[in-house]
Amino acid sequence: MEFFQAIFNMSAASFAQHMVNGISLGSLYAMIAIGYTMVYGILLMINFAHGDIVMMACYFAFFGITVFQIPWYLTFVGVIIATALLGVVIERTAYRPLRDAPKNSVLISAIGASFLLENLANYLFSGRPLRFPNIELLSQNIAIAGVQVQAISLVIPVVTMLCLVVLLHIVNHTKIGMSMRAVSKDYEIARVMGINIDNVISITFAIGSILAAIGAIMWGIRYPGITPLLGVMPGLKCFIAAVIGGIGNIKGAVLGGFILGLGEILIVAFFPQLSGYRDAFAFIVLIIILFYKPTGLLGEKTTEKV
Amino acid sequence: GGEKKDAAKSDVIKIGVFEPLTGDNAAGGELELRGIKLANKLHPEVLGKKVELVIADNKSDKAEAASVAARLIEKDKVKVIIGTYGSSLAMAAGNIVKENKIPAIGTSCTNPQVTANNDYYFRACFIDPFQGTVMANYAYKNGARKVAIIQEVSNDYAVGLAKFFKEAFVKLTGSPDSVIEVANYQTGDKDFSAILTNIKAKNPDAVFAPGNFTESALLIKQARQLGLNVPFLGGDTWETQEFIDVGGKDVEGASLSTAFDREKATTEEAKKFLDAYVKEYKGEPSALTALAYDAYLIAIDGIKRAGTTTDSVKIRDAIAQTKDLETVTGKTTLDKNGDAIKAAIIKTVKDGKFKYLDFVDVK
Amino acid sequence: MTILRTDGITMRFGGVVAVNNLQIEINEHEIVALIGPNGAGKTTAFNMITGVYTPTSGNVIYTDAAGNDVQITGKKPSAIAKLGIARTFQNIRLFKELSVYENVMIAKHLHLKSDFMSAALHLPHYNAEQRQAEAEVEELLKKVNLWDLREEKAFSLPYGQQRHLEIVRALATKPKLLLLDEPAAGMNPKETDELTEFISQIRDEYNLTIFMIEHHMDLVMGISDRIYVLDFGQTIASGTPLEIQNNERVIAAYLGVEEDA
Amino acid sequence: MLKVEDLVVSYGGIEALKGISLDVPDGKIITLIGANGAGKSTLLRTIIGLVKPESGKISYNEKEITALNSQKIVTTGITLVPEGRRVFSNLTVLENLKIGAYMRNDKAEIEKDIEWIYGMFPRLQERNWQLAGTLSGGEQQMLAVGRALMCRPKLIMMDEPSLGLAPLVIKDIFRIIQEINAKGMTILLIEQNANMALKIADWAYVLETGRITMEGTGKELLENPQIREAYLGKKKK
Amino acid sequence: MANKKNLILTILLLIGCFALAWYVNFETDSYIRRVVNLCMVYAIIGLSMNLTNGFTGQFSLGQAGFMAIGAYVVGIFTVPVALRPAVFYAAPMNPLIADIYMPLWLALIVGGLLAALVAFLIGTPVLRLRGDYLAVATLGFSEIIRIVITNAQTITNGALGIKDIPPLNDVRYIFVFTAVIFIFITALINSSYGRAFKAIREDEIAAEAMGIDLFKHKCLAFMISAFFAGIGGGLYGALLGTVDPKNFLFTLTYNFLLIIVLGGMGSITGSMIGAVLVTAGLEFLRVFDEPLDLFGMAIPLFRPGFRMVIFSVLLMVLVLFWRHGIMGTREFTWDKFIAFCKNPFGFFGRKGARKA
Ligand SMILES: Nc1ncnc2c1ncn2[C@@H]1O[C@H](COP(=O)(O)OP(=O)(O)OP(=O)(O)O)[C@@H](O)[C@H]1O
Ligand SMILES: Nc1ncnc2c1ncn2[C@@H]1O[C@H](COP(=O)(O)OP(=O)(O)OP(=O)(O)O)[C@@H](O)[C@H]1O
Ligand SMILES: [Mg+2]
Ligand SMILES: [Mg+2]
Repeated sequence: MEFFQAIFNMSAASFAQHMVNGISLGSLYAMIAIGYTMVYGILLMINFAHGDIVMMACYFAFFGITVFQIPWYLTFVGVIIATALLGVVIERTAYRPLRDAPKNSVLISAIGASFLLENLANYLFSGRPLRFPNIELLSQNIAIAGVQVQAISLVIPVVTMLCLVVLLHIVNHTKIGMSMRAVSKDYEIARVMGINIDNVISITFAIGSILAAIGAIMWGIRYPGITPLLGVMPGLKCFIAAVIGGIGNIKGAVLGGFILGLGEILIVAFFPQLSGYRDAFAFIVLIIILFYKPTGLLGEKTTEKV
Repeated sequence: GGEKKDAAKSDVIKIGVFEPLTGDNAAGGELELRGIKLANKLHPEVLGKKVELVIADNKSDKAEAASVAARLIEKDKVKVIIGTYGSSLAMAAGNIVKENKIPAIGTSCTNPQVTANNDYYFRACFIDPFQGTVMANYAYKNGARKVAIIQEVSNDYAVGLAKFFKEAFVKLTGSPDSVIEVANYQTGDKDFSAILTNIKAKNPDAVFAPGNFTESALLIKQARQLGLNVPFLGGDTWETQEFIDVGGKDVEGASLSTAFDREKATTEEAKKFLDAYVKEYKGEPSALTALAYDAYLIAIDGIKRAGTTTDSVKIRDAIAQTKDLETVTGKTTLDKNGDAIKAAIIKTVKDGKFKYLDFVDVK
Repeated sequence: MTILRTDGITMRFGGVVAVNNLQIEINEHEIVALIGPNGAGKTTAFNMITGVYTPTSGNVIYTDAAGNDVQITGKKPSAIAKLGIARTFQNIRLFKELSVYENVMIAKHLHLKSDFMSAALHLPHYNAEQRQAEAEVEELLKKVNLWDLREEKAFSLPYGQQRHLEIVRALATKPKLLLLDEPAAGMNPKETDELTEFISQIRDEYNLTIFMIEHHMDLVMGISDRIYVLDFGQTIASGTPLEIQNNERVIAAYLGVEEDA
Repeated sequence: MLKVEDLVVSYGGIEALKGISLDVPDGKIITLIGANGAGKSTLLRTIIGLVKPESGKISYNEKEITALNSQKIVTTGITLVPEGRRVFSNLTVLENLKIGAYMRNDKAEIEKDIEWIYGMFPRLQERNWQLAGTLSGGEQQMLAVGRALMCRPKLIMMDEPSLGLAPLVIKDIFRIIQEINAKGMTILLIEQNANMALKIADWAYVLETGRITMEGTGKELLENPQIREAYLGKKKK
Repeated sequence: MANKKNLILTILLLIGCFALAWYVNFETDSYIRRVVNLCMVYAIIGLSMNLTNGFTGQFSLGQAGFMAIGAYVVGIFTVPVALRPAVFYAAPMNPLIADIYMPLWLALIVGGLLAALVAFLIGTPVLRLRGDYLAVATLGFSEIIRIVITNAQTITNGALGIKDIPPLNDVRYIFVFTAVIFIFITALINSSYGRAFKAIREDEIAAEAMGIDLFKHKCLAFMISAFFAGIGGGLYGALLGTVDPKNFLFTLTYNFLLIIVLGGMGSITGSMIGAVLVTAGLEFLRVFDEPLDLFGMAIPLFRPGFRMVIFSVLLMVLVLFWRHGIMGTREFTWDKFIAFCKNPFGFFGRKGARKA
């Protein structure tokens, strides 16, 4: 009942505003969720450090623009490259040596990498928040029919969709994509096919980290505070988004991101008194979805053939 | 207690500094550490003994806080502890200082529970209820009749302030509807667009939004972006450079209550403090730094009046008697709970600086 | 007397009909084989009987120890195991990291009468049950010459012994009906012969009924009382080994023509 | 063309191969038989570089390949049909074949080879777009063989290709082995189905607990009473 | 025979430990007591987590939530009634519970039972999930528990937290809990149920075919785990003397994951070792946070935060070189210990070879 009341009481402008907010947040979640899913899809491993890679990318951007005064577009290119390298380095040092080890040790190594990035950032840059560089072009406000939109909010969904299309093409229709999928199932035999699995995995991490970097840049412009723990909550949320969609599935990650982003906004919009439970919403959606689809919305059914 | 064998002949007195230097609260911890170090520099001796600071990081984590407090007392043999930013961390140390009979002086832990039922915890700052009431009065005085509250529901500080703000404001207006909405968010949230859109639709005169400075700055930014152009009010946590850095021009006009301002810094001690601060760190000191400085002064004063550097119980008793001590934030007197009786200062952000606005004395 | 009957069971996976209206009847103390080309639906039939899959339609009826007919369609695998149906798997499914001994001891869990607390606290009546189980496991392991290897982890055994261990583990649940899914896969003819011997031996000793899937015709023809042949999920023939060997349809679909003798 | 000398392999202290030497001459079918756990699969895995030997030497066309990684070894023209099929279950049949040709860049030739495979296994052509994971066991085995052939190996090693297959399909597999051998491919075959394997083998080795205990032409071994006793079982008919 | 000898040795060891606990309690300072207590509390929670994750093979990350339940039961009911108005200063306590007081031991057990009950309720939707999906779902539930606690102001005092929990810094008290839980879990694991749990870990389908009811056993393991996590959480709360929702963030669970993986998943003694290593190790590393003067030169590297950097690096190095954890799935046994004493080198040589 309350729900309908809430809808009727809401003005069209407010509703439109909520939708815009939700789509913008949803596509940000989607963007970072894809990174999780990419890595999971290939290595069947939750890259706990992904959120922290996002955080590092924000610091890179800060140093590029604010400290070294490099023009923002150049900095962004640099950030993407540096983050990709960071991802590859993490893979080489923390995950590669454990390729034949039990899944749990890889998990701990991932948590360790995540701790390390956070602690290192804390140690090097201190816990005090920095401001993500202001880019007037992207952070300016545009009013469309009473709805206030930040320019970046218009850019985010477009970039996310673009990344989705490009990635789907890479994974499904290119040789490297095919080898990624092969490596994910059986890297021993993939090796026997002549695939250099180290390269394939590095490329996967590089792509995942590039997505993290793009996500970080958009995140930073939209929510411009940088702290060493910046990546923790988005990391968790986006990971959940990936799981909702079916972890390992790229389209699923995007779907999950949107469900989560829109849902979080709309629940507060329609049930303002529940705003304290907003974070619980993500988990409740997650659990409901997993209850009906134990491998997420688009995840492949893993009924083992007995 | 460790009053048995050692320490007696030593020519130093150790004071523990117990602050979050890493983790969520690191920023606050660092600002306070500045104040304590500065105070130590200006007042390096008491009763002819050198004061040695033992700095310990409580990592913004309760379990760590408890261990590290115990470590300060047992391993480092400190006689007084100063700290901390973050009330829950102070509470975690509460039992330990009580058990070991070592007095502790809180810097900016404003939750009333910190000193309640604990004879060994004192503090240099005012408490949440006072601050909430001050801001309600301020809002009312400036013509606000309909306000919205946005609180960081997982932050004890914000919840305390919001609660007392609401009570006071309703009393002032005489109408329970004068607080049109109490919205919540969690620490670490970055997106506030939904609650702000809701609040905008209800047209408040002002928004009271106590919380961490990062979250608050983002909140205000997003409010402006959504066209919610009413005054934002907050508490002393906002008074950091980072609040302005992150919030930029959007936080212009935001006002807050705090314990210290240059303009009201009339004591001798305050002048010394300001000079030293500018020399050491440049820029404007925040209230956190000033309060931490004061906490050190309270400790030193207590030791002096107790006339001992070894008997921590005597030191405690002396601290409890602190009266009209000249500190940076005015004359400090501790009440029977061990809380400082202090006036509040209201400031606003103007041209990227915190500017003095008003002064609210204790009734 | 029949011990197991399937009443037109059908299994669909999306569009694929893996098993179609299968009608099987097994009598007590028989050895019955299920053969057919790859992908015919044999394993799927086993999975329906043991509760791993719930049939899309049809019923499975089992005659329990007391002689009552019980519908076991769609029951949990664990409930079916408790009724006295045990199985092995096409791809060996031992508890790899556990010792040989533990593998078999686990099978004794379903007969445990003590409740959780008395087991956890090792109360006397639990200990008595435990000792009884230990004695039985010892006997079984000695029978297959695995007693000396009881401390080894299951995965470190050679393949043939793993197969034996899996059978013994199933036996330890004290089944009345034992389902074997390709017990001789990966064995050479010599080992297959030994297995044949072993199967008929345990049938007699434990008064079992055996239902098995196998592609080794020597084994199948050697010990089966009756054979069902499946193709595309449907029975294309059933009868004694001799009848099956000479059945044209079976030869065309499955056996092929024997080139040499 | 392939020469293995004194190969010792151990899994964490337990020796699976205790000094194996064998020769695989060009254009022949060589068969390895042996009981379960004798170390047959280990030998093939070591040759292809999935397992590193403790000592010993493997050379291919006079060049040592012992220390190379699998990916390098494969480029020299050796390939493996692994034990238990191991097709890429999340790839389609066609993609599985394409990935077999991963190291090749001659598009037109690849197309031709796919046709060739489909000619050999018409069943696969029917399932062109099906995900390999949903194929039946026999179909997966065909796919595994097809995939290996796609890299145009000079030496193809097969590990129990008939495991779990229906009698009819086993015959197909053996026919195809002979066919590709006739085309000039060298074959190193592991089989439990010793009867059939020895029948088509030019030369055969018997492996027992990590050692080669006997060798000879397929025919010789087939008639050897010891072998009959140990591996072939008593013939029923 | 051998059994009897081992039993006697074990009993002797326990008595020895108790004597040690006594000694620590009276002859050492409160800092050491605190660290020892924390080790034991972490060991309890590590053990509880190992039961689901290590022994039953269900990757669950809900420990922080169960701890929160236990800690809050202790927090709500052991604070002396007279002190409660001061604690619930912002919003008065719900009158239904405002006058209920429990002694600590009772609150611990109630907390454990409540956690187990919640585990039971959560188990139905969650335990059908596998692997990482289960992990995320349990983590989600633990966050939901925390968020509910944050919002239930009149019961939990919300973000303001509860303080004035009567302090517990008695090593013997916690030792008794630890020992009893340790013995119970050891006995459980060595019973038929323990084997059933391990069977589920190894292969669910085969376990079911052996007549093991998956849901019932998983749920049982999950509930026992929650029960002990609840008790551990309660002790944790009592040890700190104060609780607030931020204590129980999902990242807290990672600490215990760390403990059990370092110690060895599926090893009881491993969890104990892991707990000591992580807790005491972190304390030991504290020197890296303190300024270090070497030959009169201040080493700039040593400042707050450096300890955690070192800790993370050590952590990764440990898993890189000790991928099955310190104990793997093995346990400490007297026989192995004696063998080790007799021939330390041979002992390691053999085991090292096994592991690779
Ligand atoms: N879980 C499943 N999901 C989808 N298809 C399945 C599943 N299980 C079996 N199938 C399909 O059902 C058919 C029958 O499979 P089944 O495993 O019963 O064959 P089988 O007779 O045991 O063959 P084989 O002799 O090769 O083991 C096959 O086409 C298989 O792909
Ligand atoms: N990954 C491994 N770890 C430890 N031991 C292994 C491993 N793989 C094989 N072994 C052991 O090495 C020995 C040889 O195994 P291998 O698989 O090479 O035998 P095989 O002759 O191929 O047997 P099968 O006929 O069963 O395939 C066996 O004793 C086996 O238990
Ligand atoms: Mg089958
Ligand atoms: Mg093999």
